[in-house]
Amino acid sequence: MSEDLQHGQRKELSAGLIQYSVESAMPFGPIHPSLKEPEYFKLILEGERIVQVIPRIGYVHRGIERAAQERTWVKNIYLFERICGICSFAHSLGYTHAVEALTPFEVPKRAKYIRVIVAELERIHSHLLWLGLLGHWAGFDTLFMWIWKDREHILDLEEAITGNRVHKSYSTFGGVRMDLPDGIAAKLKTEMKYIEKRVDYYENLVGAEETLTVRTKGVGRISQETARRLSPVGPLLRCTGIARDVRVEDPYAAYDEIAPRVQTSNDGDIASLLTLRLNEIRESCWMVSEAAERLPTGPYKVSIPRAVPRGESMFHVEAPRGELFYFVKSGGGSAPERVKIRTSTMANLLTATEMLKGCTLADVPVVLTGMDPCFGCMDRISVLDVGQSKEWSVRGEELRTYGIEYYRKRLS
Amino acid sequence: MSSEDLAKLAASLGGSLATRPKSVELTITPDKVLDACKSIASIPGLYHLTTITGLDLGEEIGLLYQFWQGRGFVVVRTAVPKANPKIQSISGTLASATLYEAEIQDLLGVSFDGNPYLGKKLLLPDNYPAEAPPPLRKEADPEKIRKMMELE
Amino acid sequence: MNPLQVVQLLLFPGLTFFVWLAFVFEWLERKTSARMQGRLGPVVTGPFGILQPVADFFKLASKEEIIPAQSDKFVLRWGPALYFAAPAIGIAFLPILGFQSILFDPLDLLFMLFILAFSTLMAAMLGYASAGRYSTIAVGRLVVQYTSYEVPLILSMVTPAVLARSLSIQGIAAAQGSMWYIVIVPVAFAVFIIASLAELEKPPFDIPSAKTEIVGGWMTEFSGNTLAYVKLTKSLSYVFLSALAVSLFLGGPGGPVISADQNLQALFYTVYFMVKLFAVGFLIFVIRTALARVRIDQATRLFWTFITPLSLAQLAVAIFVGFR
Amino acid sequence: MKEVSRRRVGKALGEMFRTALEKPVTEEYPFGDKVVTERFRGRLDIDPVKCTGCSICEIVCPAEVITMVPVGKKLIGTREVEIKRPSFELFTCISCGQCVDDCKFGALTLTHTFELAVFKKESTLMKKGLNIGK
Repeated sequence: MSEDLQHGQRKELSAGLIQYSVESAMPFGPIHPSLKEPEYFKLILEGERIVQVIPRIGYVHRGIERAAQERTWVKNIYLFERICGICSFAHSLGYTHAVEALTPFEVPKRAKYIRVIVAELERIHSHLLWLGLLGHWAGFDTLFMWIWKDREHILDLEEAITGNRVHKSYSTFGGVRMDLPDGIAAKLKTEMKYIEKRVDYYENLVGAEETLTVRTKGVGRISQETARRLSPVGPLLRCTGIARDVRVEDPYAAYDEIAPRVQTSNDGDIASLLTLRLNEIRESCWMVSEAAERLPTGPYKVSIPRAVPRGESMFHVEAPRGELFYFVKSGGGSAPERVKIRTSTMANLLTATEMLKGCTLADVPVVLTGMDPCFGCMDRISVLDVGQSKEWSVRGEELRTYGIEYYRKRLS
Repeated sequence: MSSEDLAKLAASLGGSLATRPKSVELTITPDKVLDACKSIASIPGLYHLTTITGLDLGEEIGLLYQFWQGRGFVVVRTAVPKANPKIQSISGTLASATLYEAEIQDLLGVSFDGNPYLGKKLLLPDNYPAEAPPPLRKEADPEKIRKMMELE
Repeated sequence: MNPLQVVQLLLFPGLTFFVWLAFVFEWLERKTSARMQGRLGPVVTGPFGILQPVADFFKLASKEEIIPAQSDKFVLRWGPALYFAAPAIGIAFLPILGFQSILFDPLDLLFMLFILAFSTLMAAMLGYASAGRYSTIAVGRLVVQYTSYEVPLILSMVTPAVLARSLSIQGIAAAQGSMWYIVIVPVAFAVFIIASLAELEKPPFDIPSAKTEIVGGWMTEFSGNTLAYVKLTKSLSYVFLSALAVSLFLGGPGGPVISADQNLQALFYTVYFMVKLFAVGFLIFVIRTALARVRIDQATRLFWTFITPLSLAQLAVAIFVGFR
Repeated sequence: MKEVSRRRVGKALGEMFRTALEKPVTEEYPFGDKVVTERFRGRLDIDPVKCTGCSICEIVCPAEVITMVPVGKKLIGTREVEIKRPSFELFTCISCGQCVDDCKFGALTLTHTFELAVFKKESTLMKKGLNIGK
């Protein structure tokens, strides 16, 4: 985008994107140790200060929306949950709800509670993962190790309930595939108490440890006005003080009975994101133990015929990173006619580039992680550039091999 | 946004209004889209452009501007002919639309005048053959495109 | 130089002993920082994984060396040897076996300052020579960080010299018989530790080699032999600086004299020295595990506005105490 | 180190020493035993006796791992009917368990084995289901 920029020429563009060219444009990515997934930001620097950031995405693009049109409704569940390694249950939840909205069936109450439990467990594990990574990028590896040690408790719980730590394949049309194992409610409560105790410790550690607060206070600040203009979603929006949460505004599953108290903090920098996510973990811990407490009895699944009636439906869920939107158009056949997925990172990307402006190079990883990007989420439509693009991503590794294997077999 | 204002807006722009269980749909012609989105965005309550969905409807490319209004969805539906898929970009007033439009530009070939990414690629790889149809269109056949890009 | 001195220089309290100590320190650092983070640390190679650093060194040395095209070949081939030589020569001036170090010179403290400056200079040269985009930025940061910690480092090294009224390390170590200088000038010791953290590029001052922003820092383009020797030198200077701290502030090999006979007492002196050395080493990597990395501008502000005046004040106190 | 420079530096010290004394969390796999929960979804396995060759699993599998292979003929009344049994290309299997859920005859199960590395790619082709008890 900036190839044809002349030196020092400054052009005002819409949406506050100013094209500005200076002698040193520093490529940051697409493969860089601080990025777990290949995204490419061209940073236009003056010395170490960043003046303009131009994102270029699409490196882990697997053409999922095109692929979805060639699969049956049930097979798509396993395809969509592999869009993102961390918010995989949010994707399968969004998709199953969108399709259930087209059918006249009502999901049993017990299934709704179980879905809330697993969704909140995933939010805790995603926020803990993010918190550890932030410590790592700020050079504080001890915090990273500790937090990921505690995160193991949540992953073990998820494995006990759904059979898999990350790709849960647990939600299906009409409810969940397996009932909760017996005796899980007690285990859930004890683990949640343990996590709450740890979160209290991290809060005063992270809030006070000078070498960390110095890296996060006032760094990557976004004002409420920019947030309104660029409309990010999830924690990135709530950290500027605007209280919006899909679970409260448009309750799905059992969120109408177990409603979360929406957390906000108000100075929009990485430090406020930190405290916001810590409070959200506490909130999720409360919700999981509450749901385990008030778990109703009854069936955990109702069977729904394979073919989905004709029609269009829109559904959005609160993924760990914000509002995740699913649009499903069914022509009455055995496969969807069109599925549009707008992930939270797609909505947050513009705000992230805004946060980066004015920071120094050393802040880039901290700010980038502050946005908690999940580029696997965002890149899911395009043509078959699987062979050509040099994806290198730890988290997406399994998705990558799955993608390549699928395309090689599918097209050979 | 109460349904009367929407009805008034639909009438003023010569579009039709359809209410659905959780959303209100306003179908209008492409040239009125900018005004419709501007008036929806100017509502005091917090508007939020969730996304813009592109649909391949055979001869036309359908565009759904989906807004979330804190209680329900408000959808502005329009369609541009496949022959010359051109429409006015709304990223001037709604900055968040920039990336959504750029995505549809890449994948369905609709060009949004005034979008910073017009002519530039957001998602497609650099060596995507220019003569091949945009990937999400029905006539784009993955097999053919693969050969054109000489993959493996 | 009689043959005994040559043997001492190359074998026991000299080069081989310190290189072995460098490997042990690296292992100790990895093992305890792992334990403090709830991890296991190296386990497989040798008992408790003690041979892991050695294994790493030989693995790296056997790897193919890629020399970047536009890099300065001459500096990249000979640079690591010089970079390794700096701490290697320094350790010869430290009294270990007794209060008599292998090489002696009445002004060897000044030579130590030269060695510290020389090793940073070599690091900068190697970084520039490898001509990588990330390493040039890293070298810029390295030099900025060096200018900020050099003054407090020198001041904190001069304070014990003022107290002992001698500029030779051996003399300073000997003068601490009655009271270690860490008790008289504790702030100087603290400043020396912080400055050596910055010299060794250990967190919180590992900005030049910050792996998260600028890949490998000034070491990004190294591979194979060069990287093996550069890593070894970093652990060696870690041992060298801890040994320097022991000699200047903890009375070197000083300790209760037990036996009259010469060699046995030399053995005791070495044991005292080793105990203090491991104590200082342990202290440094406890700090390294406990702190996050600060930004370069914050580091310089910390050094100039806080640590330098502190070490100046400490020097004034030392002069006053010294001449009373 | 004396609390020299900053008042709240080194907040993590207490916790560090406490963790140092606790047992590290690293599981010593492959030396120690690897604890896997009861519902862990490992490699797919088939019980040839129960399988009736109804090919539901082939239709349902999201990764298209299963292909039905003709194994012989059977006489039903006068018509000769071909019998088919599933063969599994486990290299691309994602262990989702959809086939296990949809198999009415309970022939398919997900075991707890997760060591799936092989030397030859062909060895991931599971033909166990083909030898129907004659």
